[in-house]
Formats: sequence, structure tokens, C-alpha cells
Amino acid sequence: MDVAIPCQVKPHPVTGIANGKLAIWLFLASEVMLFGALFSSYILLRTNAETWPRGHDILSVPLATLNTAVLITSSVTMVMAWAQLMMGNFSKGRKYLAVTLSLACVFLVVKFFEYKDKFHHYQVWFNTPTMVAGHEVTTITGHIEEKTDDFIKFLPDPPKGHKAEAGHHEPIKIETSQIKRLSNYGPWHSNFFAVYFTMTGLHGLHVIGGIIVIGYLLGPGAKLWHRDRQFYINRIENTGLYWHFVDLVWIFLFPCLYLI
Amino acid sequence: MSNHSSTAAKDTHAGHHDAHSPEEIQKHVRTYLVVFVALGALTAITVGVSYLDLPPVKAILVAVFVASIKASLVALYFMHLISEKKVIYVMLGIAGMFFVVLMALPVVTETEVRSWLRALLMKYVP
Amino acid sequence: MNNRCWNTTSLVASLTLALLAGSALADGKMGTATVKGKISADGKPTPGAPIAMGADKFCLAANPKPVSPQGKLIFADGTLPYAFVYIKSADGKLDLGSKYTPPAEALEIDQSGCMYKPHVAGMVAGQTMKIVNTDDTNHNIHSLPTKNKSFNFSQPKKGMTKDLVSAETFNNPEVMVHIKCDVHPWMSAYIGVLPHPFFDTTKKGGEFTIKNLPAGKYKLAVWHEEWAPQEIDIEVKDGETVEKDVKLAKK
Amino acid sequence: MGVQNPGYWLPVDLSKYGYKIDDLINIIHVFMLILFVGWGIFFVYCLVRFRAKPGHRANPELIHAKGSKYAEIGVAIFEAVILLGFSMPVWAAYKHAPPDKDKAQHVRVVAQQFAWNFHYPGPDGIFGKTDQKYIDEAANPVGLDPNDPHALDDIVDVNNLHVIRGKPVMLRLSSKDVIHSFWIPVMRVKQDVIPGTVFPIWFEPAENATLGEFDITCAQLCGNNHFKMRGAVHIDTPESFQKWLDSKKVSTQPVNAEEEFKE
Amino acid sequence: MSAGHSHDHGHAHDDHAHGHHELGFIRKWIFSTDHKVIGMQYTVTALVFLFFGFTLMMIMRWQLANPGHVIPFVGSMLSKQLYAGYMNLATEGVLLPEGYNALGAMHGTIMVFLGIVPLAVGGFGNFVMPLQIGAPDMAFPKLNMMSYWVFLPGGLIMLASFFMPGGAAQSGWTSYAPLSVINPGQTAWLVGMIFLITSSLLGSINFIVTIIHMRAPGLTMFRLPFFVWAQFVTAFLLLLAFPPLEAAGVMQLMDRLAGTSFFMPSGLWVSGKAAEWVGGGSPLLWQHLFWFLAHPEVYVLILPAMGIVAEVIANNTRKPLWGYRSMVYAAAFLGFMSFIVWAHHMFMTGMSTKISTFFQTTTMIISIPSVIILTALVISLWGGSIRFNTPMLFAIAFLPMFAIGGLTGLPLGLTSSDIHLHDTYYVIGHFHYVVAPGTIFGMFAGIYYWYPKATGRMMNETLGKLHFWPTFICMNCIFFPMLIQGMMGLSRRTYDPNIYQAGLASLKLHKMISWSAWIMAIAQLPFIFNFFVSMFAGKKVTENPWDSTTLEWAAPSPPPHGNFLTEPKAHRDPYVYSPPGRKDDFLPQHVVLEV
Repeated sequence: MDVAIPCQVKPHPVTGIANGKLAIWLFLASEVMLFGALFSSYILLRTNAETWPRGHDILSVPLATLNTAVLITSSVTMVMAWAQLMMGNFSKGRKYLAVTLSLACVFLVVKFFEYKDKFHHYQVWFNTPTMVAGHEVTTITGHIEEKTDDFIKFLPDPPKGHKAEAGHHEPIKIETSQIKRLSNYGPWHSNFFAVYFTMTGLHGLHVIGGIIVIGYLLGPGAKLWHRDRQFYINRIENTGLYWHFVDLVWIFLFPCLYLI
Repeated sequence: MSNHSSTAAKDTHAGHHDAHSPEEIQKHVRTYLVVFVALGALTAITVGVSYLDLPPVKAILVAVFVASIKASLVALYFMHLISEKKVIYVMLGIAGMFFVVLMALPVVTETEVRSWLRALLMKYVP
Repeated sequence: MNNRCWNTTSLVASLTLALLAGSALADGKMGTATVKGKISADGKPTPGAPIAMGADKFCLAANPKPVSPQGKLIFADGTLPYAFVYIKSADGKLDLGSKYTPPAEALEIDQSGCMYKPHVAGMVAGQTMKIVNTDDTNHNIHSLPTKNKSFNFSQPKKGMTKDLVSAETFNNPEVMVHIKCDVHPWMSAYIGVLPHPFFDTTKKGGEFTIKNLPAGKYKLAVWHEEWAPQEIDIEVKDGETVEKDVKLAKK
Repeated sequence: MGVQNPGYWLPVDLSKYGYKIDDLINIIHVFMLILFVGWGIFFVYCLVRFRAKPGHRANPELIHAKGSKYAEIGVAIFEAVILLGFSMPVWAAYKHAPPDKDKAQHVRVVAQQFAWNFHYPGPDGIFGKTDQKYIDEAANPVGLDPNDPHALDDIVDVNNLHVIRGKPVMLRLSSKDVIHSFWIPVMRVKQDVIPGTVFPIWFEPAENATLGEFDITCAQLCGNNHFKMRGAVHIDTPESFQKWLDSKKVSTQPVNAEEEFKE
Repeated sequence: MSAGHSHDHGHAHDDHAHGHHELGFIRKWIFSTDHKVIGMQYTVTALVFLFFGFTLMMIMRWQLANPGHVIPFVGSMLSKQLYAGYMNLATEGVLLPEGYNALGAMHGTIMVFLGIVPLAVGGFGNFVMPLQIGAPDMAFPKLNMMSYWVFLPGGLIMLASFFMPGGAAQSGWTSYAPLSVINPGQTAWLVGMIFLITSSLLGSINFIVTIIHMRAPGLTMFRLPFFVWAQFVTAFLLLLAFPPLEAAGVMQLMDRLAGTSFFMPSGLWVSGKAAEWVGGGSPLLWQHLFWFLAHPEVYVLILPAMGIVAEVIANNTRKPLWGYRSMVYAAAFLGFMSFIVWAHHMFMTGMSTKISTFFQTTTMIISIPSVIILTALVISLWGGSIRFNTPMLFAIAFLPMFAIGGLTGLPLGLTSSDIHLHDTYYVIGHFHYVVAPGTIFGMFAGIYYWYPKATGRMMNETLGKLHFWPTFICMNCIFFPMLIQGMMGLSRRTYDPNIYQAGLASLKLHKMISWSAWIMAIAQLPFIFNFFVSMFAGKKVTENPWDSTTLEWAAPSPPPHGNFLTEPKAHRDPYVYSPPGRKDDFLPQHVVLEV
């Protein structure tokens, strides 16, 4: 019933590419502007802020490095899938696609654990500098053991650098009157986390988008292979372009948030 | 490490022709594996550098530089930008222009205004 | 953000509260005891400039003589007006154990002469409130509760009234909800929302009287805008009047 | 007296340097009028002359209209002239060359949702320290620190700015909550007040400015009662300014509750 | 049956209709993937939103003309308390200040994002552009359908925000932070905006791919009608300028719901107590990102209207457009410059001289392409044989109105004159002159011009003139006094202007404006009547009622699914009118010359 759309599969005589590829590149151009706006705001907020924590100290770099490796591998398996399909072996291509999909899910799972850890990690600011574990501090970070209206039981993090010593690290009791502010590492904690959650959250949504599309192409979409092989390969290539772009955004996101 | 892979890709590019014949794809696959290794290495480098606690400006420069190399590797080889048609380059060129405007001007405007404002206040506060 | 989720939870809470009150429990226990006394302050309030009524021509005309902030008022003998005195249970809770249905007539808050009248008042949780604007200028009533639903609306013309009923009024006990006017920053009123009717605001000579209190041990709590709050233990028997004077310390 | 009618519909100009802005506005509007009338005449002429008459065929050749190219270049040149000749020098002078700070009257303006708080340094000429802790909307809207000696003689007035004819006024604008915009139409001064920053501006009432009270408007939407945020700038002679200053002295006599308490 | 010779009447197309099996009503009209049906869906929805936005303005005009009086007709309805915590716009029949702000913000949002953009790009772009380039449909029909069905929920969320507890958005259509983060009612606005932006984004991708890939053979880029060029540049503006606002919208949504402080500076004191936000953000960041979109947005509003006006003028002067290429280059240059000009909306936020110099200069430069396009259109009248039918009346009226709109932009583009004129009624007069008698007159011209193509019937001419003249006169009686009020120093967005000296002085003008606005509302009735009745009672027409030359007139009206009966080819420029030595005074692009 559909109207025959020219150069849906056959490349356009002048531009030499099919509709899909031009469309996906235009979509990626708009995505570049979307993430560009976020990066521009990140730079602006960082240059204007008096104090800006180093991502290296607060976020877990090893976990993020694992995520980077996962995403780069999924990018490679995506392009390998395209190569296999171009060479005609459908089953190998589907295997690579499935690996890409599972790697994307692994990325999200790692992300979930990272977020969960942030929401359980608390920071306490004191009204007046108080003695904690031997030295005068105005703020400490750690986990809450127990919380009531008039005091909280707080297990501070081990000092930076060396891991928790052998002796069990005993939680300390802090009166609510002493606490100027108590906040976990959610987006409301400070602008560093606001930027962190917004950018990684939006990137996560794009990963979920990718998972849905790849899932469709593995599942019901695969019938297209038998109907019009080149059309299916084009779709895989365009999805691959989108996926490489999502990986490319993470390649910039990873150093900007975690390392510097 | 990284420049080795780009020279390897150069010769495959020369023999490149539109019809994707199987052995042509085979060469592509080897390129992808080389690029994969390069990306892994670069990631290791950038993480390693971050443990060195360089001064902030230098750390930012190194991180951004390494990230842009990785990004260009992904873009050129995985997204086949190295052998793409002219219309895509035109589209990306337009988007790139406005991307630069978007990245530069709000930051330039704000930092410029803040420093100018500090100087101006001197003329007002007795 | 947390203020917003308070609003939704308090809305649900107030609905269930209203249901509960209506259904099972009998009316609150009333008694015949009364508590009287004087509230005074030791020391002088920090000096403050009179209110800059010139901000709005109408207000300047309505108050020819300078008006000082109501929190700073203190009588010659040291007694304090606008102190809010209320009863708490022996263990310091607002709820005295039995349900009191809010009185029928509304708590009227009038805006006249660019000041809130009454400046300090008490109400039973769930009692309707009537906001009246008798000034010929625009007022904007903005309530800042933490345990109740806030409201923020304007009354641009003279004679406008708005009744806040059922879910809109204050349904959760909260001592001292601050109500301010966004247009005239100095205007402020403090409303004490209690689950029971045993409260009073001190007027001339700093006196207060709380009547028909059931016998028993209570805490007499005093709140004032400028001075530190204080609680003292009291014990009342039926038909008997207890005299208690409280001297508030500096905040 | 100032400049009573500085141009079409422009409000009276009581500022010493307001004429620069008015001149620029008038020049641009004259240019716009000339351009529009000239263009309009050609436009109507074409409509009348080339209306469809029976048997009349349009003539397809496209006239190589030299005139339009010159017109466009003329417009471009004029724009360059008003840009480089008028707008930039006026803006630069206005922003970069404030009057001498020792001879000017200094006032801190703290904007808040729906009121302008004017903070005068008082006789000692030094602003008292302020902190959010001490803010009390009725008695102390700018949060003067009570135990700072300089703050004792400071005067805070809501919605009323008193200036002296001929004496430049230097304002430091800041806001408590949202973006407002400090605008005195008769003084041709307007500046957005951004919370979190302090922005200095200045204006100078003309020597012969008419005395009396004029509008201060909030030009940026700042909430539901944005329209009510009307302030008044009072242009005084030095004597009337001094009389006002004395009347604002902080009242030290004790608060007379008996007569004030009317409940 | 050669579709070549235009006088061959339209009977040919009936016997082709049975070729496609008939779709159910739902697939044919509701979830259709036919660009013409989607175009009509966009047009009708946008017109409904435009009239709704118009009624909001009429209520505001009552408050400005006689502040504090009971609003007739709708006063009691607006004062009804729907549920506890509902923010009603009026009490006791009198409009409240928060009601005035809500109406103002929603008037701006609905007219721009729900009215003109969907009408200009969604309606005309979708319906006319594929026909004009000889394509059977858009490149991605399903994506096209999806863009409408993402736009509609966005619009409905915007309407529903009036009934939500916080009420509608109350911080202007620009929604400046920190006010928009503190004020209630902005969350629904932001969610609605994200829907609208995604819809425009998907639409623009579809447009660009269709124009580049699906032009008829022989239709090179410089043989495209100017309307298609306008849509092409507009699509790029939508594609590249909208995403930054989506990012800013996400950030403001996070500020409102998750307590982040992207736009909240530290040390905020709100409603008598220190605000909960941590601070460190910059309110100007929102303005930068918003205006980075909003200035290309205003060119998205004007370019399609210029395209329609160019089509109608070329057709009704029976003469090719003067300087077609210069107009195309000017439109492209306009599209590019619109990205580096945005901060002239922010001169008063405290800019250093260096930055304001840059933006003043770019603002002056951007006025030149608009002058070029306008002059080219005026000179096209020279030597023509002008037919004064309704579309031509609207197109001709567009020229002086857009001239006034453009000229009044000059004093606002220079910082020094902007000091007095910023955020006054002068600004409202300026942009309304460009948008109301400018873009909306272009839209009316387009509706009257392409109505026969869409429905196969002509709209009534006398009703058209009855609609044009009062609207044209009222438009000027509304917006010229606003320029005067602006010069007098009357600040915009004021609920009760009589508090200010400038307000009292201009009260007579407010009354005149209000009366003109209400009369103009009545003047729209002939159009509404004409629009709906002509579908059945209008004069039946063949493919080319206006004797036009562009490709869309080669398709039968209304065009069937797949548009053209035979694959159209373009043999010449788009506007070959009054060719010497031929009987007809027009030579359509698709006609093969028997030489």
C-alpha cells in the first residue's frame, strides 16, 4: 500500500547514499548540538564555580574505565556485525549484534550500581568545625548506619589514599543540632553532581534507545533480511552509526567527568 | 601506537572501491581490530595520566587531546567517515560551525563579562 | 522539591484525618478548668527602624503615624502582646488524645492599613479560614507552612474575600505557620494550628485565659516572634482556675 | 526643568547625559521614516501602475534595477554610521567613564520580589556589613549586621530613592531572589539585576531637573506582582535632601506599645 | 490522456482512484502516513491553537483597557474554583495578576510553538513542499506521522497545564530562571516543550532528506521554487537550533524537580527564607541557551511566510521573481547569521562593551539579507500585471508590515537606544509587526492560495476580502499604538499600567488597542465560515485554478495518494510567466515544449 519512496535502498544518483544514511547523519548533527549544549554549560559552570571537586576523587574511576572498555567493545562488535552481514553470513552477523546488545546491557547495569552507590554515600557539614578521628574538619563523607530525629550514626570513609585499616572502623554519633547540612551524592548535592547526573543520565537514555533499536533489528526486524537484504544491511549500518556516536559521546564524557 | 594504525589504514583506503567484495571487507575487519587495540591503549593512557595528579590545566589538555584522538578514530573508521560522500561532509561542516559557536560563545561571553565586571567595580567602590 | 512532596503527602493526610474525625471518635473531652496569666519579657527588644510604609502610597496614607514592627511591641511594664499561649500534653505532644471538631465560624484574617489583623492567632486544624482585603491596594497572601499545604494568591481589589475550606485550609497541627505578603514585605501573620481549642494570644497587659480545660497534667507552651519559646508544667483540676506568669528570655 | 519633550512621545529627560540616547533614537526614527515613505511611494506606484488591465500582458524582462543595489548599500552604510558613530561611543562612555567616585552619592539597591530596598551609607559614608542571617523583612530588609559600627548610621528605605540635582548617583544593584531590572525612564537608565552578582550603574540628574517624584519601574518579569514593584525617585535640592535624611534618622525613642497596639 | 496540457479537465483522475484499495477511516485520516493528510492535520490543529491563543490575548486586553473591572462573558467562568489548590485566573470576575502572567506566558508559547511553527513548517511544509518538488511523499512517511503525534501530546500538555495545581506557566514564554524555577506551573510547560522540540527535530530531518533526495528529475537546486528554499533553510534552523533548548529544558526540569542548581546562583533568599538550592549556577546560562534557539526560531517563523509571499506575488504579478538567486543566497545567509546574533536580546543583562559590540555588529549585518529579500519582492511588482485576489492582497500587505517590523528592530539592535526601549511595549510592537501582520498574513495568503489544491474547491473571494480589509486595518490599530506606548516608557508584562506615569498617559491607547483587538476577532468570522463552508459549497476547480507554473499544480486537486498521475519532470525555472510569443501568459515547469 505504501507509496514507492525513491532511493529508500538504492543510493541517490547524485549524493550516492540512501535516505537512511543522510537522515541518521542529520540526526547525529542535532545530537551533537544537544550534547554540545550540555558540555558548554559544564564548561561555563566549572569556570565560574569557586570550588569544583576533581572527578577523580569522588567517582570510581576503575568502574568507569570498565564501562568505557565495555562501550568501545560494543562499538567494535557492532561494526563487525555490519561487516559479517556485508559478507552475507547472517548468523555470524546476528551473533555480533547479540554481543553488542548484551554489552550495552552490561554498561547499564554498571551504571545502575554506580548510581546506587552515589545515593547511599552521604556528606555531613558541621555548624562548627568538630573533632573527627583525630583532626579538625568542617565536613566528612561516609555512610549512615542509623538515623533518628535527634542524632545519626555515621560511618566516615577511610582517609583518602589508603584503604580502611585493619581495625574495624567504628561509626560515630552526630547530634542533629551539630549538622548544618546532610546530603547524599544525588544531583542536589552540588553542581558537579548535577552535571554528572544530567549528562550520564541523558547518555544512559540514548544507550537505552540504542538497545531498543538493536533489539528490534535482532527480533522482528530480522525478517527484512529475507525480503530485502540490502535494506536490512543499511538499517544495521545506520544503527551502527548511531551506536558509534553514543560511544563517541561517552569517550568525551569519561575524561571530562571522571578524570579531570 | 596510534599513528601505526592510521598508516596501516592508508593503504587499504587506496584500494578501496565501491563494490564491497568479501576480501575487501576482510581488510576492513583487520582495520577494525587494529583500531580496537588503539582505543584500548589510549583509554589506558588517559586513565594512567589521571593518576599522575598533573596540574589542572595540563590534565585537562591531555585528557581532551587523548579523547579527541579516540573520537576521531571511532568517527573515521567505525563510522566510515574516512570514505564518506560529499553531502555528509557538507552537513557535518554546517553542524560543526554552529557547534563551535555553541561551545565557544556562552563561555567566552560569561568569563569576559565577569572579568570586565571586576574591573568596572573598582571604579565604583570608594 | 521536598516542600512539594510535603504538600501532596499532607493533602492525603488531611483527607484521611477528615474522614477519621467524622467517623469513629466522639467529640473532644471538654472540662471546666481555666488557666490565666501574664506573659512578660526580661530585657528590651533589639531596636528596629519603624516600618517604611512609604513603599506604597496607600499604606503611607493609611498609617499617618510611624508604625513599628509588631514583634518589637512591649508594654511599659514589660508585658508582651502577640504572645501565643497553648496547651501541650504532659509528654510535650500537641495531641491531647481525643479528637476535637473544628469550630464552625472561620478564622478571619483581615488586611487593613497594610497590616495583617490578627498578627498572631490560633486555629483548630481543619477550621476554615476567611482572607479579606479591606485595603484599596493589591495584597498577595503567601503562606509558608512546612507540614501543611501552602497557598499564594493575590487580592488586587478592595473587598475581595476568599474562603479556604476543607483541603485548602491548614489541616495538620503546626505551631506558627508564617503568612507573608509578597507585595508589602513587612506584613506578616503567624497562625498556630492545633488539634485542640486550648490556646490564646496575649493582648493588652500581656494577659491570656484558656477555658474549659479538662482536668489533668499538661505543659503550658508560650511562643513569641521576638523572644525564645518556653514550656512549663501545669496541673489543673475541674472548676479550678490556675494563675501562671511566664517570663520569656532573649532569643 | 530638563528637556521637556526630547522627541516623539519620549518621556521628559531629566538626566544630564540622556540627550545622547534620545538623539540616537530620534535619528534612527527619522531614517526609518524616510526609508519607509520612499519605499512606500515606490510600492504604491507599482501597485497602481501595473494593476491587471484587460488585454495587458506583464513584461517578463527583469529590470536591472541599479537603484535597489544603491538603496541597500545606503542602508548598510547608514547602519554602520549609527553603529560606530553613535551607539558604541554612547555605550562605551556610559559603561566605561563613570563620574568621579568621591563626588558621587553612593546607594546600594537590593531588589527583592516586589520591592526595591535602597541602602544609604549614612553620614559616615561607609556601607555597613550585611548578612542573610540578620534579614528581617519588616525591620531589616537588607540584613544589616547589628554589631558592625558602620551599620548603625546606615539608612534603608523601601521603594524611595532620594537624589540631589546635579550630583551624580552611583548605584550597586543586587537581587535577593530573581532577575529584576532597575529602570528610571526619566533618567534613561536601565540595568538588569541578576541575583548572585553586584552590578554598578550611574546616572546624573540634570542641574535644572524638575523637582518631585518620578517612576522607578521593574522592567523584567519578576513574578506575579511584578507590576506592583513601582519605586519613586525623588529629585531634591541639597536642602530638601538633608531634611529627608534627618527625618530618616533611626528613631531611638522607645516603642510606645500602649498607643500603637490596637487589637 | 497526457497530463501535459493543463486545460485537459480533471476527469482523468477519477478512474485512477480505484487503483489503491481503500484504507479504513482511521488509517486514512487519523494515523495516516500521507504527507497531505498530515499537513492538513497540522494546519487544522495549528489554526485551533492560534484562535485559542488569540482568545487568551483578548482577556488580557480587557484587563489592560480597564484594570480591575469584571471581565464580561468569561469573568465568572474563570473565577470558578475547580478543586482545592486550583490556581484560578480570576476571583469575583476580576483577572488576578498571576492569571495575567499565566495568560501572557501561554499566549506567547501557544502562538509561537503551537500555532505558527506547526502551521508554517508542519502544515504548509508537509502539504506543499513534496508536491512542489514532484515527490510522491516525504522520505520517511512513518517518521512524518510520528512527528505530528509527538507534537499533539506536547500541545495537549500545554493546554492541560491550565488545570494543574500550580496553574499554567507564569514566567513568560521565555521562562527566565531563577523565576521559572521558583514559580509554580513551569514543569508542565517544560515537558510540553520537550515534546514539541522532538517533533520539530524529527520533522526537519524528514524535510532535508526529502528536498535533497526526492526532487523530480530536471529539478536542480536552483530551479526550486523559493518556498522550498525557505523550508530548506528553516529545516536546518530547526535541526541545529532546537537541541540546545532541549538540553536547557532538561536542566531546568532538573532544577525544578531534583533540586540541582544549574541556573540558581548561591545565596538566594526566596519568600523570606534562604532557598534550598545549593547555588553556583548562572541565571544567564539559561538566557544564552534559550536565545541561542529563540533567534533562529524567529527566523523559522518568518522564512516560510516569505516563501509563501514570494510564490503568491510571482503568480499574481504574472512575472518571474526579480533577483531569485539573490533571494536564495539572502535566505541562506539569514539562516547562518541567525546563530551568532542571539545576545541582542540580552544587552541589558550587564554585558561588557566588547561582547555588546560584537552582537550589535552582527545584528546590523543580519538586517541586510531581510532588506534584500524585501526589496527583491517589491521590485518583482514592477512591470507585472497584478491581480488583486485575496491571497495577493495578503501577500502585498505582508511587504509594508514586515518593513515596519524590520525597521523597528534597528533601535532595539543598538545598545544605547536599547537602554530606553528594552522590555517596553516598543519591543512588543516590533515583534508583533513581524509576526502578526507579517507571518500570519503570509499564512492566510498560503491558505487562500493552496486551498483549491487541498480540497478541489475555491474559497469565496468576497468573504476573503471581507476578512482581509478589517484585519489589515485592525492590525495597524493594535500594534502601531504599542510602538508609541513603548517610546513613552511603558514597561511590558504589567498587569495594571495605571500605577505608572507612562501607563496613565497611555491609557487611551490601551483602550484603542483593546477595541481593535476585539473587532479583529469579529473580522476572523468570515474566514472561519469561508474555510469550512467552501469545502462543500466552494466553486469546483481543476488542477491549476491560479494558472501557476510550479509543479504542485501538475497534480490533480485534491492530489491522490502518491500525488502525481505520471512522474513529473521539470524542464525550466519555477516562475516562467508571460513568456514572449505564447498564447498562455504562463508556462508550467512540467510542460514539455513541442518544438
